[in-house]
Amino acid sequence: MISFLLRKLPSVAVVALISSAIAFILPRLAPGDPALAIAGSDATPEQLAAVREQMGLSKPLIQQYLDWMFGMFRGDFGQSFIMRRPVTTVIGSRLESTLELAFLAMLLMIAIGLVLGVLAGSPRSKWARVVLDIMTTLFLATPPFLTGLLLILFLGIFFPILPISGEVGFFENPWLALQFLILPALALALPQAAIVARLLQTAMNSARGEDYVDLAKAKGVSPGRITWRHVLRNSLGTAVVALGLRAGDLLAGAIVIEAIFARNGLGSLAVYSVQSRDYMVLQVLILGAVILAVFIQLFSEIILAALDPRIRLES
Amino acid sequence: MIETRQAPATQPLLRVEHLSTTFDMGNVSVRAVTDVSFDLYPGRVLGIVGESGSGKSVTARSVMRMLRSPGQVREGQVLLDGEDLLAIPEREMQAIRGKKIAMVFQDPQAALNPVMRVGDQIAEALLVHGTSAKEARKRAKALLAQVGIPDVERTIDQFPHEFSGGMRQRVVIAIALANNPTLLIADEPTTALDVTIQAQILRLLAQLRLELGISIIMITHDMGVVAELCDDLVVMYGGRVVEKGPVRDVFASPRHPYTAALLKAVPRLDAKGDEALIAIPGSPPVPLRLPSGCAFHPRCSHAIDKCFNDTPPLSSMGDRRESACWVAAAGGNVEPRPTDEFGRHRRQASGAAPTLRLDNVRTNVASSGGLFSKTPPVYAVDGISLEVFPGETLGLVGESGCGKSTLSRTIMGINDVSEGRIEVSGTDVTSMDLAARNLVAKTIQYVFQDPFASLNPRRTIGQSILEALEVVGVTGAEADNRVVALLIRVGLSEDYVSRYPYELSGGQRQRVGIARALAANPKILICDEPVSALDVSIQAQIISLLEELRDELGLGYLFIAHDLSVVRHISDRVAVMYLGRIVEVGTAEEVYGNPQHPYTVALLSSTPEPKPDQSTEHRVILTGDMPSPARPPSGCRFRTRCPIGPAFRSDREICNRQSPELAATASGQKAACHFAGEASLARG
Amino acid sequence: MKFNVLRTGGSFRASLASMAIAATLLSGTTLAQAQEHGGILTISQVADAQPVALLALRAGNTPWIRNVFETLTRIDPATFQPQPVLAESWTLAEDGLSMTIALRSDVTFHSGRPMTAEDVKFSFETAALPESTSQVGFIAREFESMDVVDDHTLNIVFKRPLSNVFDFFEETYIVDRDTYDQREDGSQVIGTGPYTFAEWSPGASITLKRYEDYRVEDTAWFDEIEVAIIPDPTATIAALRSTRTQIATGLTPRDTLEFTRNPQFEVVETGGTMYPLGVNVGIAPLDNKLVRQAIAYAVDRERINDQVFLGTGTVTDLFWSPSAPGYTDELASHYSYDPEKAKGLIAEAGAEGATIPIVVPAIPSQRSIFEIVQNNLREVGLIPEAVVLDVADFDKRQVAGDLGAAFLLLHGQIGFSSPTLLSSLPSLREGNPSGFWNDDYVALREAMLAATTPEALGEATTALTEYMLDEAYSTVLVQAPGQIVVAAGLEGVETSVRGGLILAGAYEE
Amino acid sequence: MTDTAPPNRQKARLNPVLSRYLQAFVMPKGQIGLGLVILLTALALLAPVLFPGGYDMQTRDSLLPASWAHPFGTDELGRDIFVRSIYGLRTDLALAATAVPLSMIIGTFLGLSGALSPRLGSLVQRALDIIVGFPGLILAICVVLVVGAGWTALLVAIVIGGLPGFGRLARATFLSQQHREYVVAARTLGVSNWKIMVRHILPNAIDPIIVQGAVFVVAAVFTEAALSIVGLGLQPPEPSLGILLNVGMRYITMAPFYILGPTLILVLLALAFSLLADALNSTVNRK
Repeated sequence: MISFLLRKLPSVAVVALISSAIAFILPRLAPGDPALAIAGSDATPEQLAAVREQMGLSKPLIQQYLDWMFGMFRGDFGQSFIMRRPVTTVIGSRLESTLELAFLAMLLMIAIGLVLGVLAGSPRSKWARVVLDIMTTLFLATPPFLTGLLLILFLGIFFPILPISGEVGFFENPWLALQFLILPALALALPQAAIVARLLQTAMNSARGEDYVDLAKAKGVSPGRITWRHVLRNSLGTAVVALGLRAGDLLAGAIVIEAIFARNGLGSLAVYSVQSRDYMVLQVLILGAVILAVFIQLFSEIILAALDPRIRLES
Repeated sequence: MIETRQAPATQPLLRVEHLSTTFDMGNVSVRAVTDVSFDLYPGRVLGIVGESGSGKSVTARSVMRMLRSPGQVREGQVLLDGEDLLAIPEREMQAIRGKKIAMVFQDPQAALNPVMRVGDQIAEALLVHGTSAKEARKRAKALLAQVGIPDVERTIDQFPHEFSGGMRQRVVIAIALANNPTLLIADEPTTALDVTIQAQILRLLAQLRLELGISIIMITHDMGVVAELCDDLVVMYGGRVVEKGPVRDVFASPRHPYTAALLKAVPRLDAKGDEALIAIPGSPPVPLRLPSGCAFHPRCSHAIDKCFNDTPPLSSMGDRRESACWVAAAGGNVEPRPTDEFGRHRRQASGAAPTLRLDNVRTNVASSGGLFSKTPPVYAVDGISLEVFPGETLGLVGESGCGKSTLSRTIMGINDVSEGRIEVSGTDVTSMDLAARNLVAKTIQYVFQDPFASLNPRRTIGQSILEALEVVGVTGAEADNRVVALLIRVGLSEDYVSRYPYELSGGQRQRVGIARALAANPKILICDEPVSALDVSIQAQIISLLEELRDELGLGYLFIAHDLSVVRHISDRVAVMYLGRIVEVGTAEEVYGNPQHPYTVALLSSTPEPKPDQSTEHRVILTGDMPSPARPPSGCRFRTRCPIGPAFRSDREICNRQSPELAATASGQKAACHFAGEASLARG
Repeated sequence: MKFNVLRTGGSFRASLASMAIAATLLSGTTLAQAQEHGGILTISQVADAQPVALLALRAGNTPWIRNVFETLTRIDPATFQPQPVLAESWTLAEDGLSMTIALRSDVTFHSGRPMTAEDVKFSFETAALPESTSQVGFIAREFESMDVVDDHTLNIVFKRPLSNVFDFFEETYIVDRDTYDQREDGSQVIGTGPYTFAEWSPGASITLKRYEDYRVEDTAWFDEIEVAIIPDPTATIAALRSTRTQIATGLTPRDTLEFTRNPQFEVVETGGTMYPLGVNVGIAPLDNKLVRQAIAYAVDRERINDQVFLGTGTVTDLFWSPSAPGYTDELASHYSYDPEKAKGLIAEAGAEGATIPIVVPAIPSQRSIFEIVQNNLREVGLIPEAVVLDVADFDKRQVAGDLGAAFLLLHGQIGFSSPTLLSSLPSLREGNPSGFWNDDYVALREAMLAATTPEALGEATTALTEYMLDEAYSTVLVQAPGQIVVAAGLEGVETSVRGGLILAGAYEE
Repeated sequence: MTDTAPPNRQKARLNPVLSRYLQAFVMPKGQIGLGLVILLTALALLAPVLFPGGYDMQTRDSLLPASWAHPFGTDELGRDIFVRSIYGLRTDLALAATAVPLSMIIGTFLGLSGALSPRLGSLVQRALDIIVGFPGLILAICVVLVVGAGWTALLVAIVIGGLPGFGRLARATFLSQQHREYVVAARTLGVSNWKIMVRHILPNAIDPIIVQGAVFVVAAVFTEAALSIVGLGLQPPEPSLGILLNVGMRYITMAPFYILGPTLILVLLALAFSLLADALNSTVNRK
């Protein structure tokens, strides 16, 4: 596994390098000026110019890029233009909120996805199958923000059971924190869970047609044992790949979900950074997201190899 | 044949009576099996023979009550020791499956759960029938040893993918034997295996029958396998039993035109090569559209009016023989009439320049690896030299993995040549640049193994052939005419131009594949297992077509196949390939008549022949499997399995050190063996 | 909205004044303080703190900054008269060209160092620098010199009489010159107020702690003030309802509507934003005064106030505060909704069917205002087109004065005196996006700046206002107050003239 | 020699590809999906006929609750939210109808580019991988900022957002097809790479791509809505479902129907295309 990771390292580095260049240049292509967030909208042009100078924005772009890159090798990810402290500190302070959301959403996604998938992929009455089918189709159809809105409307407004916006740190007050977390996490998890469930169902159905299931049956194995030992076990790989892919989507969805549920996580930090043109924060966030996506991919490959003895970790 | 065949016991172990199975597809009900009855007596091997769609596998699954949805047994009884398996609840059936009846499947690769250790898979068969886990593991080890898996302590905890195909089939058999069943149903257990491995498995089955007294139902399409292993025979066609009887008797005098034709359509290993095959016209019926009356009548050369409308019943034809044929019932002759026969004559190399010449070609098939990583080379083709002359057929024989397909792909430029050179019509095309590619494409064409895969399902037959014409610059009305001419040339009609591949049978598709290959007027066709995906009765048609075309158009063939009888039938010269190298090459008569390399001997000796009562005692059956080309053995590549090599004769250490050169032998052909000619065929 | 500012005037003033009085009364009695002194006060604000811009007005600073920092004087929201804070007294010279300020001698920074005249001088000089981005910095640039007479006396010489110097004092916090350059990351935000700036988690919260050595003992009632940064109004409302927040700032009338009817809360209207519609006088057909006037007549300001601000705003076409000298209702309603007149003017100018691109920042309230304006202009035969710009893009172009033909702006500067507004408002100052700058305008502005008495200022204001209304290059649509919700039980909450929360006298019942 | 063809010739000799897609509408899923799509499209197309007053009929009746006259109530400027939702649907469908095919075509081509040159193919794949790694909304926001808010920007953002999805599918097909015997057969015949891509690989990529297309319609509307929430959607006063949701969010406690209405329409839209995709998917895979 170590050697697998080592072998992957160069291509990860290439991806990171290219991404860093895009993450650096793309936000800067947009009109606007980070100095404005400091200078204010009613600043005079000379005030703005003075702030720009102070922020080092008048340096050539190449130099800014190289400063950033070399800084990162020394562990210095740069200073937020707006918040005037290390980007790592800024991101660190928002990490908890997003991690809590992502963690709970991930748990829900895995739990709901696997349960739905296994139920739908097992031979049962037509009626149950139709109900499950409708459920997955519905979840599949509604993207996270719609699910979020519906949850807000029904569980927050019409039947005010749960708080609809804001947050409380989990370690401050776990019970209250969970109340705030449950709706956004559900909103994020449901559509993804539906995708996982659907893929698992398909994988199980196709595994059911395999000869080894016939052989198991010919051995006299009971249907339940066939489902668990043979069908599900062989379909888990698909589920893992799906989960890996979905994990990325989960993070992307978190941006909108955080906006809708007014959570102060990395997603809202990213949006705020775009709006205030805090390039220093934004470029690290983008780069981080790309690298995270790559690692999730690698991670799911490793799990896949662990699940399926046929797969060896090669390039 | 193992002489343990006593007269049948009075009480059959398994009695299948009037079994009918249907598949309900929406509003149509397809009869896959109709009114099938047979008996299996204890300790005997019953062969069920038939082509695809004959209902032989459905019959087996009906017995096991393991029909895939929407299959359903409509009628009949399956009596195991007098108990009707079709009448008991599923839970009881579960207890019988694996305990009293066990099954072995065709594809051992697919039949083992890839993510479960083999030991656990064997143990599972015991666990579900009430054995303790500890006991089950002990028994699993014993079973593995019994089926001939070496180094059980280690291999028991391996995964199926770490086993070779033959070893996997042994594991499947071990699973089947776990609970000492009285009946073993083997569904084409050797079809997916190579000849040498097939011989191992057949020997194992025969041995088990002998030692354990187990009864076997052997489902196969291969008359050779039947002749070698079975006592009794059931021939199925179109979902019905058409002939039944002791193997010896049926082979000696078939009482159904289909059985008779089938026996004649298979090329024989011992044939001189100049007699024509008698092909059965048409193709086997699909269960959805069975012909009226006798299902075989559209292909039968003896059909009388009655055959068109009335289904013949199975009627007794003397001592334990039954046949379902109006003609036979009336005492008529059922031997096939030679239709349009081609007198074959061998051509000798005419001294003309070879159209294709390979000189010491090596091909690396290792993937190129990532951006920064280097993978060690794997030579699937490792120093091959051969020549194909105009109008001549060079047969290339070898088991799967020997590199024969890589070789053909290298010639076509799909794989890059790592070393050596390829000449086409005297021009060096090794570089495969544009000009070379064009020359290759014009001179050499390819006929693929799988006619299902080699035609684009979304393009009509006409479009597929037009494309080939377009490449050589034939367009417009001329091209359309050529398409029709080509179709007619391969025995199809103009109608096929606008059809899609799915509307054609396998044989028809292969004809299209040949037509497409002929579009560019090539001088050589590379035929890569062109008949192995086809039903036995169709194979003869395609072989005859190929021979016809060769004689008419003066084509040269590089004919690649694993089936030695087919190669013998069509080839002028034969090359035997093992692990990327040619081990023997010579005329068909030389190689088949007096093989010099021990591998050739083993191949020939392993091939089951449709002749009952042939002794199998002195067979040369290889042990083990072909090593991976990534890690070829030092010295002679065959030494690890060679019956006369250092594995058996420790003094022959030269084989470990030195790779033998392909050199002329006393009997004329060339062989690459330090002790050429030592091993020989011992035919009974 | 970027700014969250108080406006002066309106009915809320009385309530604030009475609260202030109550606070004064209570602060005299030590009874309440002795009882429940301590605890944590929780406040919410929408924007993050910007300690880097201490000397500029920022939405993220207004709720807390006046409790950490103090100014020389504070304008009384009731009387508009400067009241002493850090300055004990001040004397303006007869000619109005210099001022001598006597500072309190008992003031210490949170670092423990006594505040001296040098600190005041440093603060003023810093505010005058462009990088301070102070909106009132331009006033300090009219200082000829500043002399530190002694530790507690500062003498300032003006270049010319400065009627708005108290606007400068009001907005310029006295900062600690030793630590000013370490303020940016919030590690050293050192002032003289009753609370210290203890901790800042960007985007999350600010913690203020009682300054134990404040010059008046027990001024700070609470041990701690926790300022939560909640950008989303819905979340703010939820926090209020669940009492996780006791004071919510930065809300809009729509958000606070439900609290006006709830006895558990008090809604305080404080500060606010003016929303002008500007046009570029250099771009046809807006170079025609008649078209500009027509546009001003065409807009239904009442409807904007009702539908966008739920009737909480002041319908006016003027930039000035209603309490400013020279502000008259007649002038304020000069451009009352009159589509017929607008049509006539457009016909007269021959501009029927002219396309008017209007630049709008991507802010929900601006979008709504635009939709009404667009509807209104269509009615009178013009074709308005939206050009929505991202806020950062919009701001950049506003600073550069480059917003195209027409534009909807917003200025959170309510509370400044009219002369200050002349130079601080991007819509009015030199380089304004209307491209409006001529000798008549300059002369009228100068007259207003030169006025030293309220009467003179009133006259000059009226003259300039009439000229501006006639030219119609930028007319206000509505002045809307910001909203603060205070939970019941919390007394003594004060606000500054421009909306800063003053919690020195706040206590819990 | 006469080898009889299995007599399974189709009654109507339609293009088998087309007839296969039509089979999707035989199953109930497909019928409901198609029905919904037709209903919604008809509503959108006929909006100017059904509601000739247009989407910007401002009145003084702000934020009326839902009633028969105004099924979803009125918005802050007194406009009927139902009418605006239908016009919003019109906007979104128009956007999707433009962006989805564009993204599909470009993405498919990019994914298949490996058929022209393996190096180009893996290069494109890398590029698409990077796009995938980008946080989706941030990429869209940057694109909109660079292009300038409005229809074009939305279009570009949606198209780019869809590229990796289509590209990966097309590439997966390419990778699985390139070693298929009929592709190899064409290559041995000497057919050019370009023709192999168009004739042999593309037709096999179309099935999954069409299914993905139906799925992506929902994603396209999602992108529009998400951008609107950040304030970078379409220009006022033209409504889109995203803008309605964005503004409606601000009135969620006062007028829940403001948001419920457009949400329901979006759910219907999403359901319609999801069912359609599902039905297509199962017919396509049935083969």
